[in-house]
Amino acid sequence: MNGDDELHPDLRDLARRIDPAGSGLADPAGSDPAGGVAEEVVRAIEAVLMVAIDPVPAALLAQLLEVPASTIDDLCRRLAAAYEEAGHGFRLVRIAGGWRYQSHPDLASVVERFVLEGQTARLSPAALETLAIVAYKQPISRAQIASIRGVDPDGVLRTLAARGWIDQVGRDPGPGQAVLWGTTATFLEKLGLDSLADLPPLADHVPGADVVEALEHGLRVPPASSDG
Amino acid sequence: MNGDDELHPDLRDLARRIDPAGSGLADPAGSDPAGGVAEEVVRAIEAVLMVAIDPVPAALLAQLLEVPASTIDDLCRRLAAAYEEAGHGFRLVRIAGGWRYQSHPDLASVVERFVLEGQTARLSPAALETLAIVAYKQPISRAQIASIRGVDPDGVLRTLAARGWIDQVGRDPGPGQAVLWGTTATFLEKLGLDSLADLPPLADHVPGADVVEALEHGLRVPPASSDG
Amino acid sequence: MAVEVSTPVFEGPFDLLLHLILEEKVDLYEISLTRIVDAYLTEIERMQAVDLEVATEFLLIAATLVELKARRLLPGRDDVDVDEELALWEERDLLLARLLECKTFKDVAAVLEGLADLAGRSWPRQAGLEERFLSLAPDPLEGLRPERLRQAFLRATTPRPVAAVDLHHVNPIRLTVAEAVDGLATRLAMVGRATFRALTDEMDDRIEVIVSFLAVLELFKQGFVDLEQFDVFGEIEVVWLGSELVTAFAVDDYEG
Repeated sequence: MNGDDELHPDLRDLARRIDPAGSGLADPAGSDPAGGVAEEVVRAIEAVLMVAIDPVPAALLAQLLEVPASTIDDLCRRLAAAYEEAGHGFRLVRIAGGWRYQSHPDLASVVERFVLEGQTARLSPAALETLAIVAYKQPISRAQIASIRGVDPDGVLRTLAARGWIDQVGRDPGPGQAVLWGTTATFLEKLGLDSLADLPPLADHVPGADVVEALEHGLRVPPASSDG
Repeated sequence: MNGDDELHPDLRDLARRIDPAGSGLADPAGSDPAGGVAEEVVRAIEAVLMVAIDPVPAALLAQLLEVPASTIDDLCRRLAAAYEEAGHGFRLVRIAGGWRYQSHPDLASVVERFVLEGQTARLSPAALETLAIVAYKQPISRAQIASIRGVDPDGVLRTLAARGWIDQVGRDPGPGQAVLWGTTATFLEKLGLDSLADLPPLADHVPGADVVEALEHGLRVPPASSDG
Repeated sequence: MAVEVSTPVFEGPFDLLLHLILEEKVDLYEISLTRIVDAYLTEIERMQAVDLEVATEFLLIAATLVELKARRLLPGRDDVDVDEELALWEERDLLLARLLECKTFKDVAAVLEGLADLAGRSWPRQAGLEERFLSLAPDPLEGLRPERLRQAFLRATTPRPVAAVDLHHVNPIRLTVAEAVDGLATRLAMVGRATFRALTDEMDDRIEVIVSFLAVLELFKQGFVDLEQFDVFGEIEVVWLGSELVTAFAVDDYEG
């Protein structure tokens, strides 16, 4: 820290934008207490996330740093944007209900060589479709999935459960007490989602009129000689 | 990166200082190839160090990124200074022969509070699996563990040893005299076991070939692109 | 049976039907039924486990298609029963609804795959605590049940899936359409005419009956037999028109 305030490093810049009046923040030696607090909170968030091994919920950070959780989320979002703008090789993201650092997807090829483990095996189309059905219709039974896909989903459900994407979340109260399946926190992590509410809306993917028409045409009942 | 070059985020600033003439670097869309390379190398260093568990030797980064080790050290030193200058809550430090991120000492009190909340009292899956392998297969060498897990276990072994759960229990009599690892009395104590003979037996639980096959059915991975 | 890697593998009857109608623009009304049926049978033969449930689902759909199509192929349909007609429409609408639902999830699955691909290009920070904080942290081994250790060992030693193309061989259905065509042609050449029921009397497997029906349709299409049906859904009479060139009879590639 050499006090060269001709430079505008991203943190101080961030603080200025969080507190636009910000006289205290632009100047590291400034005395504006509110601004100083914002900068200290941001620094503390950075420090904690650096040692965390799971996404850290905003509520926990809020409790530790004694500011409202909404402020934490707001600061993290701004911090993430500032990292991106500065072109860092890492990102701050909100995943599965918490904040965490991760490598930038741009640099996947380098990181992959370093971690050696490579990317996780991809899911088969069958597994992906089954996963989609579970994600949107959870809790859902094996039989309900079978009726949507027209295929026995047992093997695929076992695979998805073994990889931790889905889990048994309950039992159907009705007769038979079928096992009900739902997605896990791992699922959210693997998809980079914060919560199920972030799934793309299913309504956007209902086939358009052209598809419906094509299917109707393909399946149309021959008029036979029904005029008889 | 939105190309807003009115802002002076620290990375581009760093690049400018690395290459003071820096016409290509100050301008993100610039065409100076050397400058662009420097920025990409810095980003790659950030990405790799962000996901590394242990300090990463400059020589390893040099090999990954195909630049001389001296350049890596130089870039890391400058990057560390830029972080400090920007007032981040983390630091880039050279420790135990390598570079790594850690929380800023200024913020130790916050990190301590975070630790005391018990949020990190969880073994990573990698650590747990490695510990299990050592427990069941001891005495075992590093290379044998690597061949089971498919991943270099050095960092995890060090962590486990630092915790006092495993220790070096001998040397392989064969050529190379590899160090052999085993669990400690502390390990038994923590698990509430009287002796290793009390570990849950494996034999009757090893999944049969059919189970493994069923689990993998549905798992179709694209042809290996393993250049690791 | 060599399966080319690039050949799409259909995951079920809906999958295949969607592919045929949407990608191959197959119109059940206008195109040769053999093409659709052929694709179905190829899939059935290709199916990896003899999964009765899947096979049945395929055949139910095949049967619905055959029925939709047969109305056009078969003569003697002037006296259409309104109830039958409505039932067919209902069946068709049900099939349509199921196809639409299946298609919706298929499309959204592709979106989820894109999300997973992107997320898979980032790795999380997992370094954990620096040494100086370790003594503060609760001992993670405290309260670790030995059972979890055993599970971790099993997880670590379970072979990882290897990149492989999923080639599978299954009991083919006992009778292929080509074989059925051969058998029927030989038999009909001798007797001249027979009811479909008589031709399939000894078969107790529904698959074989359907295969035989398809074989009859194929013979009809190629002009080797005529079909007569005096009542709606009544007995179908198969009449041999063919020459003695039975052995030279070529069925276009029915073998899956």
